[in-house]
Amino acid sequence: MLEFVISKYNFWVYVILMMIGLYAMLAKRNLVKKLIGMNIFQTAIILFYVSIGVKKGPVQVPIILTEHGHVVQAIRATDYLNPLPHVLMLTAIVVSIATTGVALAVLILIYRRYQTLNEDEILALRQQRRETGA
Amino acid sequence: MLTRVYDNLIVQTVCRVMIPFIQIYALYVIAHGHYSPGGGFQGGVILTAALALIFLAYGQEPAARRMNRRQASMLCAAGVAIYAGIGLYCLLAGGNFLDYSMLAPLLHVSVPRARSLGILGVEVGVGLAVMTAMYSIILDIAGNHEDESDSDPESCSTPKPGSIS
Amino acid sequence: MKTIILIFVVLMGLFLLYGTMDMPGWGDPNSPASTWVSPRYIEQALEKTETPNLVTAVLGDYRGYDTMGETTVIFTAAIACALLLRGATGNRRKEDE
Amino acid sequence: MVQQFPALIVVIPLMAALFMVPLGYFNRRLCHPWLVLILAATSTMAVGIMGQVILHGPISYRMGGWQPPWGIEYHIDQLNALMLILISGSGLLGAVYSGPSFAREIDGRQTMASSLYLMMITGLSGIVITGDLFNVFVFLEIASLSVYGLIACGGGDAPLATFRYIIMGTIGASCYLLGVGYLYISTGSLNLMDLNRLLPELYHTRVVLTAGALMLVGISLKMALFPLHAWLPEAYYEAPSAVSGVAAPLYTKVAGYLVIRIVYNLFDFHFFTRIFPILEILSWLAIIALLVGSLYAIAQTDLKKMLCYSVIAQVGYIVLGIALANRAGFSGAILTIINEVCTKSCIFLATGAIIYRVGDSRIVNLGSLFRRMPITMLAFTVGVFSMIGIPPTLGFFSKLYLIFACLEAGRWSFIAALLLSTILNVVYFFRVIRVACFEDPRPDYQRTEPYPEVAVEEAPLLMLLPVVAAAGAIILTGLGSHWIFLNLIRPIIPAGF
Amino acid sequence: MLEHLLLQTILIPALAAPVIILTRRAVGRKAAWFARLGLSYSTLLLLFACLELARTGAPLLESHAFAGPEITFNLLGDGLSLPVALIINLLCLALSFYADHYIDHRIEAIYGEVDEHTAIYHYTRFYALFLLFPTGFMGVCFAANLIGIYFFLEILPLPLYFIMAMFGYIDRVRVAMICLMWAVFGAGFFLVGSIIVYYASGSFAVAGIQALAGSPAATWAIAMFLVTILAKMAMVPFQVWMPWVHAEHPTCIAGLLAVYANVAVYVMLRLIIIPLPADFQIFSTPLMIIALVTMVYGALLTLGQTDIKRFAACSTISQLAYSMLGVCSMTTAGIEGGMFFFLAHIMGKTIIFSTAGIIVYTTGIRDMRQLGGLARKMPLTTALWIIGALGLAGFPPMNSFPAEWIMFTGIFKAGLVGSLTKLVVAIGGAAAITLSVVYCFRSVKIIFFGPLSEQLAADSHVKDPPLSMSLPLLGVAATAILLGLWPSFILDLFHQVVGPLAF
Repeated sequence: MLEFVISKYNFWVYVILMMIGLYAMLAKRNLVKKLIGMNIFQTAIILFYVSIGVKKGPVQVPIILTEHGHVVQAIRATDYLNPLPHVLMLTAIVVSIATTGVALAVLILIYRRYQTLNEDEILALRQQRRETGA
Repeated sequence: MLTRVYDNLIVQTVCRVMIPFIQIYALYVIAHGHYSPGGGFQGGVILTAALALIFLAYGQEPAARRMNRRQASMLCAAGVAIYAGIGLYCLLAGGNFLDYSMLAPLLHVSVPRARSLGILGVEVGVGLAVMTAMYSIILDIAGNHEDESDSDPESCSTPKPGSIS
Repeated sequence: MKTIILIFVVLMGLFLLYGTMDMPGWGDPNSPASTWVSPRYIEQALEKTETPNLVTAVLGDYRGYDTMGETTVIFTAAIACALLLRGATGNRRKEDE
Repeated sequence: MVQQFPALIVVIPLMAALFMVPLGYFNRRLCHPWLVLILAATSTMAVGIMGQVILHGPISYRMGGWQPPWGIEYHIDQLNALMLILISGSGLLGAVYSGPSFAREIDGRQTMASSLYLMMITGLSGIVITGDLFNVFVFLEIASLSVYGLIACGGGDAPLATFRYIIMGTIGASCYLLGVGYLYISTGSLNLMDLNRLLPELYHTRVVLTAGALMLVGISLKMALFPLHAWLPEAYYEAPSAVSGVAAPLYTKVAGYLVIRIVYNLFDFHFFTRIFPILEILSWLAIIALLVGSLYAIAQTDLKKMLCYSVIAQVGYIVLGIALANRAGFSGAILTIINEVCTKSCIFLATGAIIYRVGDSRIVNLGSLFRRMPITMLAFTVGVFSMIGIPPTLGFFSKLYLIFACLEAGRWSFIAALLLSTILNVVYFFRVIRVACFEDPRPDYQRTEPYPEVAVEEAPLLMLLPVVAAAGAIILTGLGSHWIFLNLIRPIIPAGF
Repeated sequence: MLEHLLLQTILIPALAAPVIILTRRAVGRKAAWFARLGLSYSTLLLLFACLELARTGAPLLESHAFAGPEITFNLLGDGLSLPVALIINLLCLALSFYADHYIDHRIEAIYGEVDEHTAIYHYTRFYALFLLFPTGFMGVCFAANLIGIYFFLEILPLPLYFIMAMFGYIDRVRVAMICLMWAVFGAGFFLVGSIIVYYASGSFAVAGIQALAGSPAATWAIAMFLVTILAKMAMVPFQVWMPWVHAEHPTCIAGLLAVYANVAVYVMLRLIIIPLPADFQIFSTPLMIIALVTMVYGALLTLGQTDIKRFAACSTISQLAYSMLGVCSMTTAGIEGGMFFFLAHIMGKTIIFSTAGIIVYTTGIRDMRQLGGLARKMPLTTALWIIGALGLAGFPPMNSFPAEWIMFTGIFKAGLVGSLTKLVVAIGGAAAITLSVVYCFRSVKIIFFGPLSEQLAADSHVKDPPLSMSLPLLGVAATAILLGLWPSFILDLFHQVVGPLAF
């Protein structure tokens, strides 16, 4: 068990981080906190992916060493980190930012309409408006 | 409604000094993405940071004078269009979509070099798109929507009071 | 309610960890992720694209289509924000209900 | 040129969306014709792709000329081509419709809305055409972001509904992404065909099991399958008519398509029936969904909200077909997808036309609409018949296949549930028809909306045409259901049934 | 002209309906003539086909592709379906004339004084919907594919629903919904039954049902079909909807409603008894008991009615059970008699109901107790009602007399060679006829004889209706009498199909 924890602690970290985010998304009543939870949640996934790319040992970052356009040493796959997860995560980061941006815009609209960002207050307000409106 | 007064001399001066360096660095990050960590996205975000600094230090209007929302949207579209346009050119030249080797006859270079240049081209597109998109989002979210002198008079009717600033 | 959510979240976490039990250890150079698709990128990308930064090569060329999608995503976000916040006080439905 | 259609069908709407921004700043009136033009072109290309697939078999298209699994590959078979036709066809109807709808509901912001509309079509087409799991995620996000924006601009309580949608949608997409990550770490590949080849050796590992569950849960969230459905009704209810008229038919069905791909093409379905029997659970959830959705729909007093709950019920049909895992079930699921797209387009667009004229969609206010909007209501009735499953509409044939599937699987109780849900459908739809047909308009009804006073008469031509076209499609697909089965479904039925 | 004869009879009414809607602006009220002409034409076609069949004995077979090889649109016109279709079409034709005045009266009663444009709108709407009835009935008669029959059975409730909800009486919309729900309920079971057949035999063709013989699937399929048939026929556990529906609908479709319910007997014969006689044996006795119970129940219910429309409605319940009893007796004579009684009943019911409609139309009164002595003021109406009542009670020279005679011959035969229960049922059934005799003549006495109330005597509107209302009914009555005198025309045709079966 201990070995399992130690050899794979990257997974433990990402799971814990992800659950913090998920909890915030589901349990918090403030919409901004939910949004922050969403960011943590997405960050956890990014962490997970990036940790896939790691190789232990004498390994380079995935930039091939060149001098004046010539390769310094023979390229071996085991010498460099796996570039693919990084590529994927660059995309995922952008997606996360874009989502956050749209969510913030929506939050502004919500604030304009209800003058609050607390979900309970919003629901109460909406109920009240519905009763008076109908 | 809070009105902020943008008169902090120290901040403004530091920004004025910093911004050119930030922008140069951003261009470096984009252009040198082939050889070191970096690329269009990272460089584009740094460019946005420069614009955001202007926004923070001088306020919305001076920032919008440099680039307003309308220009930002159009440039953003242009950035994506550069990317997709390169892809489409490859398609029209007879290859598959985004097959940069089709650029080789156009540029008179070898196929691997054409691919490298193709990557550079799309990175520039990404950088432009990311910079303007982030800047546009910042203007929309953080702007107070009252000095909309730059925007389309048709599409922007009177702003609503009570928005956050 | 919060307790239920907490229990749910913990269960979800345990489920995810359960899935990781069969995964290769952290940094294992012989994991499938490091031995199937990616070696080809490392070995051939420089020759094929003249780009030493493999991340850029894969990002811009091998998976260039994903990156175009990424750029599109941020454009979409910008347009969505513009749609929502620019002149958002026009003719709105049910505004004063 | 024809062999480039797979790339163009995604890129053309994308480029058009980019061009929409300067075009709209130049003259906003040009946006609508441009939108229609582009979607007409896309529809033509979709039909072209379908023709090619039928004539020459599946198409493989390599992005950037890279060989899979290193590059991104399109692998297009009949199902992809079918989904493309549905998306671009429904998108075209919505585009024609969006002219008056946007002018009424979000006047002054047509430029951005039209641009986002094209982005939505881009995203959806991208999801259904690609053969790369991560690429699916990217396009899923394009489609989601654009629909978030389009829904939130509906005004009223739309932003709150959108925010919930964003939270749920992000959890769903992230679960999917995590599932893809689990698959990647255990195989090293992201290509669907490649994974299908690699995975069978790993079926007994815990990581693949978790990955399958995560992907299904993520897509179920996007699909609004029963316990995860809460976000959907409000979001589609608050959206502008043209948006709900396209999003409601398409989004849940594209998610249904993804479930089909995951269950049958990514994994072998035996994995889900023998090693990890999640299909059993899914089938029960589907049954609950179709009953609960119908019951909720009966409880509604607002037509548009009722339709939203009926979307949830219909998701149940699709999932049921998939989960029964036999020939008839597979065919039934695909037929239900086709039927749902046609029917929900027809009904939602007709409802939008009603709101456009009446200013309201509460059922009590729809009195004597058959008299005042005869063509719209006729098309609406055709849609209702298809929902209920009266031949010769496609709804009947899709239900028939589902019942065959239940028989083949020996699930008599499911047949009972299907018939019960049909009766519930009759109950809630005929309530609308009854009011529209036999009741007079309420004399004390006051327009509370900020709309200008308009006469309640037939909808404008641009709104009427799509509604009628969708109704025609329902009948045509119904009459051609056997052709669809022979040419589109039979070639892709997975081996092993 | 004679190619695709059966298809023509289905399509002509279906096509005439949109023509009416499209031309109503141009020709106004005359658009209804499209319906009448179309129905006349198809009636002539069917009459021709019947005569031809009687001469040659060769059934008509038409195959049309529909949705692939499984779900076809094959049509079969044999000795069973053609006469049934002929009589139904004749009734539709008669009612299309009868409805002319009546529907105007309903429009005025429901929608008040309306301008000509609105009146035409309602008027043509009625005729367009009305034409769905012949379409559906012809389809049910001729379809040789289970899905085809299902389709037409599903079509039938629609005009019923809409016409009832638009032109019916007080509680019309709610009652229309009840009717629709029962129809959907039945249709669901029918679909399940069809699917069982498909599952067991690999085809939806009616001819393929035989393949099920002897298997447990046959029993299940029969059970499913029977639920539909019992619900449609308002047999005892499912009878609740019938009095409601019959009481509230406009009387110009009353005869068709009786057909709608009674055509289930035909479906039962076609789908269950002919292909699966052995498997049906176990259902025979219980069904006969149910039929007897329904007969007695319906007759007693009728005796208790005071509402003139409910009177006719409740008698329908009782009369439907007769044909059920005959067909379930599983003897050649019983089946032929039962089917012939079906035809006799729908004709008699059309006459009675339409006459009731005339009475309501002229007097505006539905309560029989307030009527009386009308014979003096409305002699023709009285004659029509008496003819109808004779028909219901099974007196010569009406066609129900030979029908009951033959039918009970068959039923008694079944009772004598079969179990004691069947014999008891047969005796009970014969005894129950007396009940119908009683309620028929009671109604004649109450409505048309006795003292005339002052109010009615003073009302100048109370007189025989215009000829366009009574002539079609007289035509139906004449046909009924003709068939009563010459039953072999139809019975011979039936015998072509039923005779060769070994019972």
